[in-house]
Amino acid sequence: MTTPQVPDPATLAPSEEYDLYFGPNHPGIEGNYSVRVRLKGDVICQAVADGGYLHRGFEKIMEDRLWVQNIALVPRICVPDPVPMEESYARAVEMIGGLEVPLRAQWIRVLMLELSRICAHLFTFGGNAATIGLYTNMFWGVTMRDLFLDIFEEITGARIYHIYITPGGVRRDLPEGVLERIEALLVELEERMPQFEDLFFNNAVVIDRATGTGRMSAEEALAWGVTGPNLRATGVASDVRRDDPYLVYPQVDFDIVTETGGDALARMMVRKGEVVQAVKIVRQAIAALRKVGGPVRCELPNPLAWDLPAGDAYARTESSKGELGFYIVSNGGPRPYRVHVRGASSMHAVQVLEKLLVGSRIEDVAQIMFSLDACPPEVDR
Amino acid sequence: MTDKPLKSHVRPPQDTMPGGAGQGCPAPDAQTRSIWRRIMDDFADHCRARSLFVLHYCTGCGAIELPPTITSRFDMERVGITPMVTPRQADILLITGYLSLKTLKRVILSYEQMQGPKYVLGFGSCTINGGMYWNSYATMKRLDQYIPTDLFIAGCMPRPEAVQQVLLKLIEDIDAGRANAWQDYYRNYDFYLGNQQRLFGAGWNTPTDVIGEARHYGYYGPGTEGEHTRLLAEGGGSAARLAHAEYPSTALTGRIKS
Amino acid sequence: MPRHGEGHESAHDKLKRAQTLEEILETALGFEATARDFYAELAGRVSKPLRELVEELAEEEKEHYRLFSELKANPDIAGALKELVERPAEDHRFSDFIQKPDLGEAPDDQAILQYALAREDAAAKQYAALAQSTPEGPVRDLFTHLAKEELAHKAELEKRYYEIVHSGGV
Amino acid sequence: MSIPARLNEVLNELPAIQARPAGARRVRVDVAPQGLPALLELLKGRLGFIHLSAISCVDWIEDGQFELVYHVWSHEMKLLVSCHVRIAREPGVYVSVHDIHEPAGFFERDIHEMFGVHFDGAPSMEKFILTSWEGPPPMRKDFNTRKHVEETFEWVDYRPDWLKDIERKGGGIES
Amino acid sequence: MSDIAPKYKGSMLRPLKALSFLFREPATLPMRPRPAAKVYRGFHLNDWEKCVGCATCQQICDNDAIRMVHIPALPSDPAKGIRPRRPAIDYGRCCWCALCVDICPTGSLSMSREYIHVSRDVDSYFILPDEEGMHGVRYPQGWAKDENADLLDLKRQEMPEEPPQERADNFSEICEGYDPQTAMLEASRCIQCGMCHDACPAHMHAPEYIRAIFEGDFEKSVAEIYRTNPFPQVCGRVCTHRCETACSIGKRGEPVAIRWLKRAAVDNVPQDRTIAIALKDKAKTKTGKRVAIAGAGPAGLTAAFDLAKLGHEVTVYEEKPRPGGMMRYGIPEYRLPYERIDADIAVIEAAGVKIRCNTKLGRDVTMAQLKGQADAVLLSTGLNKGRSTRIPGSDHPQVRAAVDLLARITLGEAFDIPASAVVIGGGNVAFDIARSLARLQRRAFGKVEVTVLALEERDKMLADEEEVIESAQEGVKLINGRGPKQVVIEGDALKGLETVKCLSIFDEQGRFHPRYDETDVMFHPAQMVIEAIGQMSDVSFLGEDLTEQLEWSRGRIRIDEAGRTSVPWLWAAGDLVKGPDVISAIATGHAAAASIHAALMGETEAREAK
Repeated sequence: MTTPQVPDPATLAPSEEYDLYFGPNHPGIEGNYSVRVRLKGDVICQAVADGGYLHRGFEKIMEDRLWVQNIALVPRICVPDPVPMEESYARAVEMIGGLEVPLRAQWIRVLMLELSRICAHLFTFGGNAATIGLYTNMFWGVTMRDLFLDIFEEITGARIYHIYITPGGVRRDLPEGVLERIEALLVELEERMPQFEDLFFNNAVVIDRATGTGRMSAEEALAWGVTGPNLRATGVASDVRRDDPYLVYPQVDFDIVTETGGDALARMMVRKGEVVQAVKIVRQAIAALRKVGGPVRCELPNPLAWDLPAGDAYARTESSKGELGFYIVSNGGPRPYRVHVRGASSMHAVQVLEKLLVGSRIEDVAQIMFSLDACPPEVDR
Repeated sequence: MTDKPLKSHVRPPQDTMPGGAGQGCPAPDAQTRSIWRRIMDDFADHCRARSLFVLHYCTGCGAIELPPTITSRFDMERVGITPMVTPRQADILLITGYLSLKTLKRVILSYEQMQGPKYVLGFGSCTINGGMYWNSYATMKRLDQYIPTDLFIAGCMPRPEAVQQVLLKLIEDIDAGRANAWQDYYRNYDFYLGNQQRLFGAGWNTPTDVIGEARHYGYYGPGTEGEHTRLLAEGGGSAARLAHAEYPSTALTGRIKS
Repeated sequence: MPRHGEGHESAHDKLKRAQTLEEILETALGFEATARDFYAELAGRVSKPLRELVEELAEEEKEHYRLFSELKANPDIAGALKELVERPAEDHRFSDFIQKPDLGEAPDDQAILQYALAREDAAAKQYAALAQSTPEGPVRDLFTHLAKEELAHKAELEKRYYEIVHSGGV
Repeated sequence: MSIPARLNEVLNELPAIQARPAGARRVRVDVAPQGLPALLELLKGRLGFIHLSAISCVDWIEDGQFELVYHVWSHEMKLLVSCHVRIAREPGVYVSVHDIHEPAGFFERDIHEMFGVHFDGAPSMEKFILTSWEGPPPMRKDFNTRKHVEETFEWVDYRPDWLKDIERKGGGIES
Repeated sequence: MSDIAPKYKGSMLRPLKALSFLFREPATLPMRPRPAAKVYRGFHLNDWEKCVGCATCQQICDNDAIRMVHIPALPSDPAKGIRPRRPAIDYGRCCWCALCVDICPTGSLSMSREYIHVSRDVDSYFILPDEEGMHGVRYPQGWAKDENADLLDLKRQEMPEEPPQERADNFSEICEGYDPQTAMLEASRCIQCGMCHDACPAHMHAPEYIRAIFEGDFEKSVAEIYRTNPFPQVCGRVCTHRCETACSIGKRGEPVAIRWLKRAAVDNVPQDRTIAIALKDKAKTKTGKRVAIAGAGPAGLTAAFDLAKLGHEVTVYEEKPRPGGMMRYGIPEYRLPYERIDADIAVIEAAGVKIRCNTKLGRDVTMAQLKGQADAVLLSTGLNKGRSTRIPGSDHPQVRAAVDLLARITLGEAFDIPASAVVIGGGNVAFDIARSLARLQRRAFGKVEVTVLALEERDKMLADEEEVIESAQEGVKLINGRGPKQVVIEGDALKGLETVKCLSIFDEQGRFHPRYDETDVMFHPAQMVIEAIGQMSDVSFLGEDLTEQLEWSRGRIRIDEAGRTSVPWLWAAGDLVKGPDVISAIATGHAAAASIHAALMGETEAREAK
């Protein structure tokens, strides 16, 4: 076997542009994703996203499982924020089947959704700071998030993949004393927020690096299909919980946090505000759950023999990444005929990222991607 | 996967006799090493076990449990384990859960670039027998068919404490000199290459000259070359392999509109 | 061949007079023999479905006969008796308050079984009564043992009766 | 849950349209293939349906058709309109609407990859996710993923000790 | 670097704020695994006592991770729905979603709080969970089934019934049956574990016909039923439903109403369609063989149906005016209306079976004639004579046998209805006659005076539970633990029955060994005493020489497992040889038909037929 000959560089065409593979093995990328950028010096003049590294063919194997069996699959679609996936799937099935979710289960779902939003944002605080080189925030964010995972473990029996929300409600009632422990944790989080601000949000270096990075205007955002915190960072107060309310969100009092900058900093500030709002919602949920009794799941037929009536439904949920949509079609059989998952990041991680990267500098690629909170498994499914 | 090689192929026995038939210096096995060599090896093992670098590559969904394991709550730095960005400097390759075929190619490339001795840990059910995605067309089912795996851990996904335990067990194995699954990649390269070609077609190859390395390290055994490596050679010399490599630099220009 | 049924009254007096163990066993063997011969003769007269049942009854009586004769031949009767007596046995009445029917010419299975049950019960009662009336000692032990044997046999018949009459031979 | 008046006016201007409410803040519109771009234009221009939430594709293999569903949302009217279009499965070609809604670029490429529907004029019909997949478009109903897996992969044949001594005693795994 | 906005210019001392961290609890946990939460989903536990091997966990597992392992040493009891196999779980597939735990009918499967298993050996990931847990360390239980997390529907659909006051004085049917919608709901509860198929003497394809009902295809359901049971109308009402005793859902909830679903299926298919379905596999060609069957009970007619479908010429001889045997003359109409029996028999006659009624074997036709006219003869005359306790006075004319009275009621022959009556016996027959008499009394006298005297205690009664409950609602009195002593007669008038207290019926080994308390005697005044203690067959029609030729065992004709007697051309089936219920009779009918068919077509070596 001869040793590999490397072509003589002199024979290559002269070019002051060169291509760089950013990922898939790169610490700055959240998950397994890559962007091929063409650089002119440090400035990016062309970016092409390349995903598919986390593709498992969810929508195909979901067609091969019973309605109830899919509740084990759906949380795995987006790893940092699994609860909206479970809730959206469950709600789409309920819309087709006409199932009535008891009030207590709805409040438990709101509690889970908001706790999961806090976890996802804490994780993004850490990640975003890491891409700027500020690792302390990563340590704090992930550790604080871990305390919330302990709460999830206590309620649902698993840290990350709860498999807790099922069509018709939730699988078990809350263990006693968990509401008090959540309140204590919220107080601890609120005590930590000032320290986060000192370290990160009011950090001069971060502000300088984040201002103007990956800026997009409100019109561009709306045109590009941006949703969630990224859209609110451009000043558009659009939130699925308010525009297309579901569960008991109409009864929940929270305000939509918006910024005007439209850049990485604004996006982080919106997320910080959303954590504060989420804490407010969780407190309301806890108060409601102390009053509302009753079952946590409506009467479900035997899962091995449950034919959902033919029909389709598009359930939209506000996940921490943006607008999450589950379009489910049933042909009256025991298994879904078609499930289409519209992840928020399928917009943010591909076309939006490619547009934002053009003109920005190579050291900002990771920060822009993390500030968009683009979660690759949502894109590849 | 148009021209698929033979469906099933028997994997040659693991432990080949020291001083095997192949060329190059015989593999240094425990008994014949000099006292001095054995002291140095044990000392090297001891030091290596205390400062393992994990390749920072989130291959699957289990990677979400790595930040807690590495950051302050479960802090694996206490036993000297920290993430490392590049394969060249990494010791451990964590396969955290399922591997889609596209990622499997990158994992094999990264694995071959890592310096021996290197260790592979399989997290969760997906690496053992397919896990949840057993009926998916897009994921590999058994990790130990494509790269040699030191330890598996049960879980879907394993908790940080479980990750701690597998890393501690790995440290123990390294100390005891048992963690040498990586040598198996050289000894039975044909078996691994066969499985890889079965997924990616006979033309699949990587720029690393594994057979040359096997000879260099002295792990060349009867399983290193065989029917699949012959297919590899037939696919043209190293130049062809470079041209046909997975990531031709011209791909980008083709699409850019001037 | 003594007419069936009346043999027992005279047996009571006969046994009363006999003192030694051998004599008692001798008379008991006599009763078993008469029962065995009675059933053997009856087997010939009944229709085939019942013949098997009656032959089994004859077989059981023959078994009894063998048991008692073995006991008789055993030199140390007293010793053997002691441990035989320990085994507990209680007295049970019949499921249908059975009276001893007059078998007549073509008795059916229920009639035969009721006759056999009544006969066993009468024998057991009689031995038990004799055991009460004799002082402590080998004779009393023998009578108790005989009573227990008859009771065990009756329990067996009771089970057969339930199977054939009540559950329709299922 | 009736159809808002303003929407009704717009819908009546277009030929071959059926619309019906489909739940809270949901309206379903069935439209002929050639009428869709016009419908999207009208909805976007007149009623503020600027947000294309998703384009879903359903493979009705028995009817030999693909059903494309365009979910558009209007921030003003707080309403989601799902426009359902049926196109023939062979040759499975349709027109791109990326000029009306920019996000369509991703969805069309995704549907092309997964179902093999070709969108004329789409910014890019290249593979994005399945670059390592040479098989047919996997989401089509005629592609059986289980059969493909059985042919391509082998399963672990577990031989733990407890199984061996159960087999020695005559037991074993039931098929 | 652009100049920093004043607001963010921290003072020199700002870093000192970090000193506050010195006094805070470190977040780092010790390097030991923490105990998991109370509902944690860890490695599986399985309570082998409760587990019955129904494999429902294997069905619900979305990752095909569970394999059933057959273990011969385990208890196996098809009648109670227990199979000697346990689930083994492949931790190379499992996703710990605990759907298997939530659907487990017996609640034996649960999850422990153990979550660490590290190994190089792949085989160690295939485990057979028991109570010890994966590594035998007995971790506490984590996720287990509770009422919220139960995926199974443990309540049965209500069966609409006539209220007591409406049914007390008439023989109209009590159960009104499921309407199609309720039937489909009830059928959806079935988890297809197949325990009922094993428990049923005729091995009916219950899972298949229940699934067909669930899919709304009642005709397919009827087709599945007719594979093994030509009496869906009858069995849908009066079967002893052993399948429901074995039903896995019955372990913790109410079993699936398998019997009533049979009825729902056949009630929703028009009679002509049922006939077409039942005769789908009728042989086109006649075999030219002739079979004579004595007794048109369930066994005889089942055999006739099978043989007719196989192309044989079948004639059934029945002594009573209408076919049906004990189904018609032993079961009152409020349980099984006669037109339902006729519907089933109509299907059988449509297969070409000729039934000759009012021809008693031994009187109108002899065994020799049967043998002459047919290549094979099947005896299925059943047990139609009542047993008497033969207690003193039991030969009085007012001491009647229950089966005779029930037959009279069906035949419509009038008999002097007693103002008060006493029934000896605690089985279904006793309650049938008691409730029939109660209806007749209410119609004749406006009040009910019937007392049932059962040997057994209230909780160990032989009769079905609903019989005992419904009879009490209709005014029938019940006294437990009474053994009959004697019938009290003054002059030639019957005064009543004397009974003694029965202390216990079975001894410790469970053998029948009644013990009485002689002193506790009760007197029950009654004008009639009805004995319902058992039945016997009347085989006098065989004649002397055939009786001698035949082999007998325990007073009944000896048959091989297929129902063939020692006489090559004679078979026997039904209660005559093997009881106790309709479904067993059907099962023996099938066996006999198959054996006859095999013999007639010479598949077995052609033993000298005649």
